[in-house]
Amino acid sequence: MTQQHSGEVLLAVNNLKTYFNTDDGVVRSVDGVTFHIKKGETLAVVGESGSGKSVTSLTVMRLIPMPPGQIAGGEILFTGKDGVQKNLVNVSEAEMRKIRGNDISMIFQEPMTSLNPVYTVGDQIAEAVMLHQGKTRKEAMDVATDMLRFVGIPAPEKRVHEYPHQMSGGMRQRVMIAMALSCKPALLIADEPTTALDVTIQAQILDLMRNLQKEVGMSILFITHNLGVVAEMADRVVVMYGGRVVEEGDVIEIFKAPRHPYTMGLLNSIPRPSEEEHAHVPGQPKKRLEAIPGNVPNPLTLPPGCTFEPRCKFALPQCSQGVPALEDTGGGHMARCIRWREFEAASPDRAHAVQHIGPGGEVNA
Amino acid sequence: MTTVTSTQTEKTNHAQSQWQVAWKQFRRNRLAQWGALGLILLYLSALFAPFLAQDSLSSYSTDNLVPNHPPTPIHWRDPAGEVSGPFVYRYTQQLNLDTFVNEYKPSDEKCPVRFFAKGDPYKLFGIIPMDRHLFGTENAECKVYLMGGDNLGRDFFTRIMYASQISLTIGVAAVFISYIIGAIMGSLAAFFGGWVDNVIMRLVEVLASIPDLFLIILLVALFPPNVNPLVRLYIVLGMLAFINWGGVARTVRGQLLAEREKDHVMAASALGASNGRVMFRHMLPSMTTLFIVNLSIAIPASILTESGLSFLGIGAVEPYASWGSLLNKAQEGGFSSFTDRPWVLIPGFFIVFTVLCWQLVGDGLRDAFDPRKRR
Amino acid sequence: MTTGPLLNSGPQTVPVAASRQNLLEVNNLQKYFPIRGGLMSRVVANVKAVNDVTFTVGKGEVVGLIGESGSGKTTAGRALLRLIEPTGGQVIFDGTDITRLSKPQMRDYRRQMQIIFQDPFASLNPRMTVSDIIGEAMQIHKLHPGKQRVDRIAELLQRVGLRPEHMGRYPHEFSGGQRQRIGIARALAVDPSFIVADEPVSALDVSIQAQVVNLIQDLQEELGLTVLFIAHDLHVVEYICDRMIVMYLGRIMEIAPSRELNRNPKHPYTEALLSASPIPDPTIKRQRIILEGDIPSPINPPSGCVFRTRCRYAIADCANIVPELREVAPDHFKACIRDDIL
Amino acid sequence: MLPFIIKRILASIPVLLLSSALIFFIIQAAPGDFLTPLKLSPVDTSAQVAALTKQFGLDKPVWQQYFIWLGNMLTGNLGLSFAYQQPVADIAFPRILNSIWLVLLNLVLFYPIAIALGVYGAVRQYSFGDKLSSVILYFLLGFPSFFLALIVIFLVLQVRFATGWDIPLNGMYSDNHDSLSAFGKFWDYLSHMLLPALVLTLISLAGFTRVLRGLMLDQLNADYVRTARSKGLSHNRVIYKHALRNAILPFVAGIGGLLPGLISGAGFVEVVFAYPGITPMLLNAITTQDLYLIAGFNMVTLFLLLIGNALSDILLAVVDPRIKYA
Amino acid sequence: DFVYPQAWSADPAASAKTGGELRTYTLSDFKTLNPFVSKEAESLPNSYFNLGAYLFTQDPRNDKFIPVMAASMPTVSNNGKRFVVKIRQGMKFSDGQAITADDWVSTLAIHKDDKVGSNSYDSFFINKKPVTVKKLDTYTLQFDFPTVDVSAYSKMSYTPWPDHVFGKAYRSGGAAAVTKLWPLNTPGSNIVVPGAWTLESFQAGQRVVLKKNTRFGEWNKDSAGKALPYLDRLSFRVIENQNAALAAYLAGQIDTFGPRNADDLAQIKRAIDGGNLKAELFANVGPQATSTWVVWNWNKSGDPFKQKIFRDVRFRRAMSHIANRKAMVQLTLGGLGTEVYSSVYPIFKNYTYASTPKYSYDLDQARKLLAQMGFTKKDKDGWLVDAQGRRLEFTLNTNSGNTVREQQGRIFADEAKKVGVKINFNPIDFNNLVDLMYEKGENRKFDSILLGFSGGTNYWPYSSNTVTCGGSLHAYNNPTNGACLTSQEQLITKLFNQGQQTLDDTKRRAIGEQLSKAMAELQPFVYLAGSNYHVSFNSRLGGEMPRNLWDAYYGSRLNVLTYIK
Ligand SMILES: Nc1ncnc2c1ncn2[C@@H]1O[C@H](COP(=O)(O)OP(=O)(O)OP(=O)(O)O)[C@@H](O)[C@H]1O
Ligand SMILES: Nc1ncnc2c1ncn2[C@@H]1O[C@H](COP(=O)(O)OP(=O)(O)OP(=O)(O)O)[C@@H](O)[C@H]1O
Ligand SMILES: [Mg+2]
Ligand SMILES: [Mg+2]
Repeated sequence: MTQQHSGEVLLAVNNLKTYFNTDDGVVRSVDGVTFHIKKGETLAVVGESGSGKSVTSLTVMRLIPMPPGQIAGGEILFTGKDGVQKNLVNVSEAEMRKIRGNDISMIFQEPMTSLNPVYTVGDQIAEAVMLHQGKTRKEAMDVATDMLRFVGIPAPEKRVHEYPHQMSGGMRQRVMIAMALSCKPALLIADEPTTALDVTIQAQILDLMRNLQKEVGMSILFITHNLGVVAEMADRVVVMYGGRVVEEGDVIEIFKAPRHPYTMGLLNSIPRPSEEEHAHVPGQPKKRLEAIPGNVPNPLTLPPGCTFEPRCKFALPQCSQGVPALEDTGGGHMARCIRWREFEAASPDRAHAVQHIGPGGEVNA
Repeated sequence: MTTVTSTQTEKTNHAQSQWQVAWKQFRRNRLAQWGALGLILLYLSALFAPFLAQDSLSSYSTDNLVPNHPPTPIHWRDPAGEVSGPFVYRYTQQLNLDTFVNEYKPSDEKCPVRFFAKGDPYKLFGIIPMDRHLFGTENAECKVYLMGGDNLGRDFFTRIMYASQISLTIGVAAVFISYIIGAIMGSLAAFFGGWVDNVIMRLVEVLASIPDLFLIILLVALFPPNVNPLVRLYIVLGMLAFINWGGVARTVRGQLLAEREKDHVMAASALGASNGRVMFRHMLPSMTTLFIVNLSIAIPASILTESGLSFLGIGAVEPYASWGSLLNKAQEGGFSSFTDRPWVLIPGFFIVFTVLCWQLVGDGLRDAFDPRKRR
Repeated sequence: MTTGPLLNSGPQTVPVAASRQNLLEVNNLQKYFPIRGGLMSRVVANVKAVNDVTFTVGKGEVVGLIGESGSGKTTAGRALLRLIEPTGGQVIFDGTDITRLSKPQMRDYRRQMQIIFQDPFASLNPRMTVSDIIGEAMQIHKLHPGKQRVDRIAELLQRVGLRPEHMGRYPHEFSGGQRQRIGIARALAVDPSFIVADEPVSALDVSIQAQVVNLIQDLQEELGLTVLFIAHDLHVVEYICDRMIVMYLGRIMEIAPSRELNRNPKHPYTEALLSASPIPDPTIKRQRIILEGDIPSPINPPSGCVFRTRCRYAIADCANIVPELREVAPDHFKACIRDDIL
Repeated sequence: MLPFIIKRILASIPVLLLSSALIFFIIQAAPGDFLTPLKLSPVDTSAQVAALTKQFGLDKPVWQQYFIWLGNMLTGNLGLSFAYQQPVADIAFPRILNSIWLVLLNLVLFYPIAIALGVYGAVRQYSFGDKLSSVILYFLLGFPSFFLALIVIFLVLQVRFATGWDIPLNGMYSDNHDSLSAFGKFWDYLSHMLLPALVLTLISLAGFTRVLRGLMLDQLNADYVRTARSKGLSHNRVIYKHALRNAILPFVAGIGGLLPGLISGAGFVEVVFAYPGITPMLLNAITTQDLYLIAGFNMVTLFLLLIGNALSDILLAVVDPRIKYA
Repeated sequence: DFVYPQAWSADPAASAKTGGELRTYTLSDFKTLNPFVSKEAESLPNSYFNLGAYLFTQDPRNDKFIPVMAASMPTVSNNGKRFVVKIRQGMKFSDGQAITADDWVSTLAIHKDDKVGSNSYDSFFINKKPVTVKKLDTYTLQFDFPTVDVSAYSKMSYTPWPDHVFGKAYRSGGAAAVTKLWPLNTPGSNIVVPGAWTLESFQAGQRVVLKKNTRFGEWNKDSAGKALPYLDRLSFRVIENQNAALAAYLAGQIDTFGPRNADDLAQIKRAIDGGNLKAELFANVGPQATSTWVVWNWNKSGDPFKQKIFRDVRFRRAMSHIANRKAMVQLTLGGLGTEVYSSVYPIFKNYTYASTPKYSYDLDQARKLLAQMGFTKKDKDGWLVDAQGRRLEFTLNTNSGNTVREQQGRIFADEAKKVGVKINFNPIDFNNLVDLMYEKGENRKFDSILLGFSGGTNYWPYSSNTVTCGGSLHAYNNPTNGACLTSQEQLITKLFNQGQQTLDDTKRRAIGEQLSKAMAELQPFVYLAGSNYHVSFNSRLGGEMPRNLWDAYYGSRLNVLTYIK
């Protein structure tokens, strides 16, 4: 999975803040998010529901409804097809429209509702082609047919004239992908593209995306909360919690040597059938999953310090004092925890070993 | 056992029922609040109509004929410039045979305006006998015509106040009745299904296929001729209700069928709840919001229908009046109602205002109960 | 290799869990949803949501029911509780065929059989407080009258990891995981012996999923509950289930003990399902079996083996023979005519 | 599609019979009949009343009259109007046509305004303009139609006096209509219908606009709108091509109701404007108990309702590809 | 032969211009073109196609019948029951065919066929015996009446319809063939008329244009010898709403308008004064031939107490005393109306007499009369009761939707309250009301009804069905056998029949005086008030009658003498 990338940064998000003014107060959905994507690379963003994954991606697309939304700060530096770097926070709406669908495309979680039910899929694909590439309707329809073929839809000449409701969920997601790729974007943002699909269909789609990326060479910002999918798709991973990036790093680093308690908790709370000790042997007491206690924080009443502090079993009193910095733990691996060094020391590559670090205490290794 | 307890302490001031949430939303809607205020004032004044009005429903003099008396200015200074209590002059009327317009001239006779003046006896709320009115001159020949008079010389303000009792209640009552009928029929259809459903729904279609107004006109003629005008009004009300229940039944049926599929309803049956319990505890309550919102939109519609009936002479008849029937009199007067006695148009603006208020409130309620807005 | 009849109509051999006594026996359960149309709203077709499903659940056992969306899991779960009337077949609960019971008789059985729903938002009446929701069951069955009831509700809340103060609140004030706990408390309120858990964690966040799975597991062990755990994620259920049933298009494909099923799937569908679930380990590389196409319509299921249209091992016979559920290893059943694979 | 429509129409036959019977029996149950006013004539008319009663079949039992009428109906004959002594179809049809023109013009005015306002209200939710337009719409909604019509006539008369412009006040065309050119004729019709159509539009605007606004709000939050935006489409294109098209769908389903609405909808406005539509004729027929005219008209309405429903099914299938007919 | 006298027009015949169009309106759509089918008072065939085509007509100067189509007044024989009429020669239908005796004969035959359902059917039967006509020769007719009849001239003056159209159809296809003729979509060229106007175009519900029948002008001339009518066209807008009609008149779109009340007058006056309308306005030209009244039901065997009261003449006189007619005129008719005390409307000046008693507004008198009946005490609510404590109370119905009647009833009830009579005033549906009143029997349902009649003739303003016992509108006393209850009723019936059979005007007027007195004393109907007749027309019209001839009976102008200035 780890390909050799040119190392050129396509998108750099620095200290991005997106707030929503609601009746009950200001929701800081994205509160100082920083990350970057290189050309041709797949960056996965994981995190719990409400952690700000979608808002981050929508902010990059400048599709946040304003009001109530508001970009409260930060920058989004993007180098488009024309090679000019722009700060997407500042560009005009007209310019942004040229970027959307052309330089950056997006596919969404709900394939069932993300397509307009009253237009044929061909129309919907051709629409963007006509807009961005100045093609005639007929040419654009040909492009649409080609794109459908490209994403593996059988009999595309026929399907191009069909309506979304005539297709299954997996097919619709393929149509979405075809639409997103129709203008050969430099960056594809995929917001949980397989969450609503069955595993067998999910496998089809993930397979498709991987193949397409190889062919087209675009970068992918892949948003999900399924760690299995992350493991399969990503080159690098950004872990978000409570509107902030809590950890960032190479996919293997993140899975093998997490430096943030939330990442560790997440990894522990999912079943790993491949690992012997997890499996249940008849006759013996069943094994248990390790759960992160507590609830996802209410975005209106985020804790003042580390947002994970109330659920963190390693929390120290100082954790609630101030927001910990996102520190580089070496090799581009970043973590937002004041105790990351202890975790690193305790276990160079196994998250599970960290269990013997006492709650709020010293490492008793 | 080791249960995972949620360690996070939630704020406890969040205990809000959906009513409280709705109320909070409603409170935010300025226009709706103005509408609600307007309605409260209207209904209060209707409740106290006999007290607010200076006369009884149909009070005029046949000695001193004052058809279409204009509004009388209330004076505070007598001609000498001295400040006195409020008073009005008595007016005399003359039909100008050149222009055919009634001309009114003030006479010298001053009639002091008193508050809590004695006047025609009435029963407040239909029970408390009283004879005090908010204001009045205690002189039948020399009244305060706040909003002018009608062609018999009856105080128009008084008529409007009494008319408000009919106009404001007939719409509400008709809608309530039609909702009750509709809810019952709709529930029966949804609950029993099969031929019951079929018959009820066909009936609804039949009712819907005949234009409303014609149906009412036809139906009203069916009823016994020699009934008291008030009973007649109730009959009209019943007819109004009768033609409208179809739509309600259809909605209720649809909603109930949808509701039946909901998980929490299924959960109740899984617990072994009886059909009645499922119906009344789990299915019908979910319709309260739908009802509240629809009611607030149906009521103004039926107020308008009533005025349409008055236009056809089917609404309130002498001595009773509704805003619609008063307005119809203005309509019969044609352009003279505009040029010679514009005050007869006032009932029209009461209708407009009431409908406006109801609509604003309806809008506010719809937004307040809108699940999209609840978080 | 079986050369069975063209259509399998006779009763299947009932696969019995080796050593346990059965609490629940489901025989040839069928649920068809009629599609009405035409002038007199005649039945023009049937959605064969559950078709000839036969399995058992032993006392105290946790059985997983897995399959893709639309495979009939929910329908099977509800039909065997008679929340929807089954079209055919038998459900024998504790020795009684409950499909023959009258409605009032059935009401008593409801105490013993409960259900937890997938959607924690829709399954709680938004107009009732938590204590109303949990108390309703006791009210219906006249359990714990008077003051005791409040105590019992508080106890239940604590048991599922909520606090008694939550009693007066409304569902919308809780997070998804908490609501699911309320749903569990409601099911427990009548002291059932059998619970159908219909995808209770699918709608929850990853970090919360584990909490709820653990909770159900604890309750099951402590109270000796028998559970039919419906899920679509193989990995999650493996933890909690003793045995698993794999469904596809209204039919059972395979039944086996969890570990056995995971390691040693005998049915091509199970094999594909397993290989399709991504493994959260970036270092592991696997050869994926990617199923072509989509799950067919249950109105017109393929003839013979319903899976044959997507099966890479399909042979001509698959279109003619409805495969029986056969025991291919101890306690391991599969519905596939080919023994030469896997 | 065609079999589906035929089935629908067949299924409506019971409704057709029931509602005609309902109308028939209600009229019959009410006191008086077509000849009642004749009885009031100071000249002795009893012999004539008796003769006419017989001639019109008013002496037969109600159910017999109904079946006679129904029998005629089946042969496509709506019966004779008592008052006109002419086939109901012949006299009602031109009036219905007039009403249809009026309501059509109303719709031509109504939809653009209502859609524009509805979309505006949704896009600029809670803005000052949104609030102002809703207050104005509700204000207009509150006017009983006959009242607003009279106000409009009065105002136009004043304008006429003040400016001398020949603004039509009533009727459907001018006296010199026949001598006009084709375009002149068209304009003549239009100018006569404009005011009543406008009154109709004003009073009915609120309902549709507010509902459309709500539906638009739903659609604007829909996922596919987000998709459309993410393709880089312009604001207007997203709103009018994508969102509006979906928001309008529920109304397409209601278009069937428009047809009978077309012929019975203009109501009191026709009366006050002395417009030769069907309402004045029908009100007249009801007061004079012109039985066959009323029942016949009702049948026409019903037929139109049926055709309308079938039509909206077809239309809905055209605009909403999700609809399929078994 | 008849020539339209100069005296019928205020303008000299020489000044009249030929041509132009008179634009007028109709409040209710014309419903038919067939003269035998039409049921309305005003219809195209019976008001316009036949205009000027009758044997005799009344001269507005003296109310006398004069020959029009007749060559001269008839020869009367058989004690006034036989009339031999010579008709003019040279008269033609619009299709050019001569009008001859055959046309009268076949027309009457059709009218008298009950299967046709002609509106004139009744007028050709007197006491169920038919009026007959015989053709003596092509230009001579002989009418035979079963009895002497005051309206003989009027009855003979029916319009002859072309025998070659209607007669032919009748002979071949009977009544059905006749009623099928001339449906609304008949083209004007197929209409054959004897009168001044024929059809040009017909747009149902919108506009009707009539054009001059040029053949009519061949036998109808003005005093200067010019062919009539002067106008080329007569157009009607159908404006089924009074306010809309007024608006059209004010806007100058129509030439004539019948103002109903002070409101209409004020609007017209305002428009004239404001220079927006050039029109003439004459208010209060005279009373209309109409009045409202209250009637009590004498046949209430189910409620002997009420029956006794209603049958008591003192009660009815008392009721007349409480009728505040002045207030009714002022308040309900806007001051422009006439108080009415008798069944003869004030417009029929020849039949109103000083000797007829009036029971005018006088509450004291009413109290006195009621006291005589035993109503001396009042109960705790202030209502009059008799010695047994029975309340003087009854219901008064009128038709709802008629504001004038509703308010007159209100005033009536409110005045009654002042003397302690409780009237439950209750407006009800019109059809219900008529059914109540029309009912025959010993125990009829209603107590009292407020309604109005209109119409009548100026040579004998009584009609048998209201005046004579057994008449269908003898609403106060209508038992099953139709017998009179009191001697006064018998007297009234007798006087009516006498008058009805008296051809001599002076003698008839004398009988009328007795009849009027008898009726007034009995007060079976208590008459209230009637509106006044106003005239307004656009100044471009000429040819109206001299001002002194105007009244609600004859109107203000003759259609054929009207011209555009
Ligand atoms: N229009 C909005 N108004 C107010 N708050 C919003 C709005 N959109 C998003 N939010 C808030 O922003 C926060 C982040 O939401 P976001 O959708 O980015 O979460 P996510 O990480 O994508 O979650 P999921 O996995 O459920 O998609 C949430 O708390 C949400 O309530
Ligand atoms: N009430 C119903 N009427 C008609 N068809 C139904 C009904 N309920 C379910 N079905 C159909 O029955 C089939 C099985 O549905 P079911 O809900 O049992 O599947 P499931 O396995 O629970 O899927 P999921 O994972 O999506 O919950 C589906 O094709 C579904 O469309
Ligand atoms: Mg998201
Ligand atoms: Mg399911």
